[in-house]
Amino acid sequence: MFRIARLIAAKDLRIELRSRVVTNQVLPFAMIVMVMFAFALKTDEVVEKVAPGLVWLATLFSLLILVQRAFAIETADGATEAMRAAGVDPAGIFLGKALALAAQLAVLEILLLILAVVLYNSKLHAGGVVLLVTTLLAATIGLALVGTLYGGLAAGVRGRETLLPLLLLPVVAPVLIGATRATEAALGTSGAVVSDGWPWLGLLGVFVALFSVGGTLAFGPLIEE
Amino acid sequence: METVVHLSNAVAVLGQFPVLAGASLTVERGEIVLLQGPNGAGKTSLLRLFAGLMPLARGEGNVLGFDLRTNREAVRKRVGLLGHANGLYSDLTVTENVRFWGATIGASESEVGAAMTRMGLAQRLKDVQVAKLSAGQKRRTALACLIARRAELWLLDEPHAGLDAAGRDELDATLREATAAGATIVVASHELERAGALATRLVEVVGGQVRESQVAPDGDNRSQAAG
Amino acid sequence: MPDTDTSAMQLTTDQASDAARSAARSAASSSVRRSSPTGTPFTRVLGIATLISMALLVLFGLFLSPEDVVQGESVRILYIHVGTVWVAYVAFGVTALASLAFLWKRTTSLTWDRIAGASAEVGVLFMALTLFAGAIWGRLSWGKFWVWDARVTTTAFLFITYIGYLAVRGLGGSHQQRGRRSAVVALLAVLEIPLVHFSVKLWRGLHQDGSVSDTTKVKLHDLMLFSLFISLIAFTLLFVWLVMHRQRVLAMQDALEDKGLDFALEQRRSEAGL
Amino acid sequence: MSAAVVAMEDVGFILATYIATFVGSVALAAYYLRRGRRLAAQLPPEDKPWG
Repeated sequence: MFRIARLIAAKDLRIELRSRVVTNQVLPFAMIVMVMFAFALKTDEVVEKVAPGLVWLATLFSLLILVQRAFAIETADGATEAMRAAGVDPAGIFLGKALALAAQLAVLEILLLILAVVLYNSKLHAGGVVLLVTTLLAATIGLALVGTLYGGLAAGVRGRETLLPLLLLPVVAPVLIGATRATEAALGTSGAVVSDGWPWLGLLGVFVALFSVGGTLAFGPLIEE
Repeated sequence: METVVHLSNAVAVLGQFPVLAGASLTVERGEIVLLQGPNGAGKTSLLRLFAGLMPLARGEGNVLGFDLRTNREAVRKRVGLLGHANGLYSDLTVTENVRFWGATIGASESEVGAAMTRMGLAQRLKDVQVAKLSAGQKRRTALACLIARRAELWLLDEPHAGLDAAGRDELDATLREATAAGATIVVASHELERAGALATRLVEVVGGQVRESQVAPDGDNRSQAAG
Repeated sequence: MPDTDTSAMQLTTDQASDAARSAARSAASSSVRRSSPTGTPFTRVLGIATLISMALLVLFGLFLSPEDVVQGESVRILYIHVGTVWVAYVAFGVTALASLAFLWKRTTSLTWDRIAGASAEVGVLFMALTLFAGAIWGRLSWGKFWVWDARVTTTAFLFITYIGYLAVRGLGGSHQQRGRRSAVVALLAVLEIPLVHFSVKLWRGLHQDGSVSDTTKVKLHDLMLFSLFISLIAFTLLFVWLVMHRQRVLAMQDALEDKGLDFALEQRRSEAGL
Repeated sequence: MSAAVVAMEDVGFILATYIATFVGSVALAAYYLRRGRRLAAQLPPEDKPWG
């Protein structure tokens, strides 16, 4: 299972390094979303206050695109079917694709955070770095797991472009809430202190635990004919 | 002889349409069976059923000793299917693709190399991205992926499509070698001249059923010559 | 309530006339709109009980029960709200249990899958009614339709989640595939609910104290309690009636598709000319 | 604003809730019955084991 997962993650990342879809298309999309948020909110003070939430919202929108892309690779020339035909362990496929997705998301999030510092005047400070990195890690893994799970279900069915957001967005609500609050605490947005952030990581932890186990079990039945 | 595939009155459904409507067929080890018939007759579905990809709606089926009704997932590890799609990643090179598919069953580097040599991909084409290949070259790559998997039962759906004369010769030689090494092969093809010469048996598929099967005119001595 | 009365009349006639069902079938297209093929003596009794209890609910809820000291007349909305929200949550519980029964090898049957689907569908309707009644009640009690309360927000999330579940059911494929896929989605949804609820609660909790739980602490008059009780009974009966009929409709739909398969098989075989 | 006006507005909202609930339920019930009738016309009795 882990050998297959490593194999598939390496393959997905190599494809991304060749095609540069994330860096050339998804990243600019996320950036324009961040700029548009500022247009919608107008005043600097409001933008500064809600900056962490905007970063995570932009991440969620990008997640939808990344998941579509991750499974478009597989369905383009029948690789999903070929994997099933080759008896590749579905749990391995699930973990592998989630791992590759997590790596791409992590890069995206870091760049969005830097953008928040530039555009929204967010301030990083030393005391919050540990919390920030942990939050980033937990939220990224959680989003990647749940994105892969529902992406696999939606892949190859009619109307997948519309079905995926409908299934995925309600499910990631706890991540949006937890990651935003923890990020606020780490950045000290509106006077939040770092210790406020740690309880939220518990929430993210439960989410990751739930979907790593649930997803590993459920992915096979979801993609099987 | 050992029975590799046994199907009796198999019905398989795609959506609400019965692609297989009571097909019965038996294949012995070492045979090269050619499935022929018009478009939509059920050839592809028959291959997908053997590969354990489709559920069996009615009837009985057994592949390599596994019951298709209860245990079709177990069949897959020992069967190699080349479908209409090639299952290749267009951003990766030929070598990377063959290596990836070989690795899914734990093939060694030398086996991957041998498979590529067999299909004439080891020289000029090995570091070319699949997106830049012609249709025939993609088909060769897909065949190399299949060879690297060392399956016991080979299921080929129109393998000759898009291949040039040299590619066809390599394919035919590969298939004879595989049967000599103990593999069994089921081919669906429209190219009767080509595939008919290779096959030990012809099977006609019509209306989701197997109409009749007959020994190929000179099939017997061919398989013996290869063996 | 003239509006509900006429519709209720139609329901009664639908259920009451049991006679000549086969005749009705042969002439289904014409004027025969009386017998219900998805009905049985049990569901007819159930239907009548539902109608009676609904009438009682209107009687007690709108006329006999007193107005609340704090909330005034708006308390009457609670008799709808509590009943519908109860049914909605029960419905999703039934969906989860039926999905589990479908996935468990020893009890697996497409009937469980259909019960899960029927229950979710009815649950989605009741969730919509709950949100509507809740919004109006909120408007009357707090002056605004929506309050970001944890329970309210979780309910809205559930509503969307089960619309997604119904969409997954409609994806096509074989009945078995539909059952397996939707059962997995239903179980994932059930695991997700407490997490959503907990996170929303934490999210609100840091800013303000619970809003709904405070205002619902009204001193309940005996008649009000009785009305609430009737509400629970009435909506539970309605739920069972709806799910039973829906399950049977779905069973017929599946049977018809299987019949279609038999017919298609005949056709397919004749292609071969055997 | 007099108390009577407030009460009138309340009554409208309350009635709307009741009506919406009953209309919604009856619409769904009617849909199920109609659909059941349509399907039953195309099926023999043995496919309706509850009947």
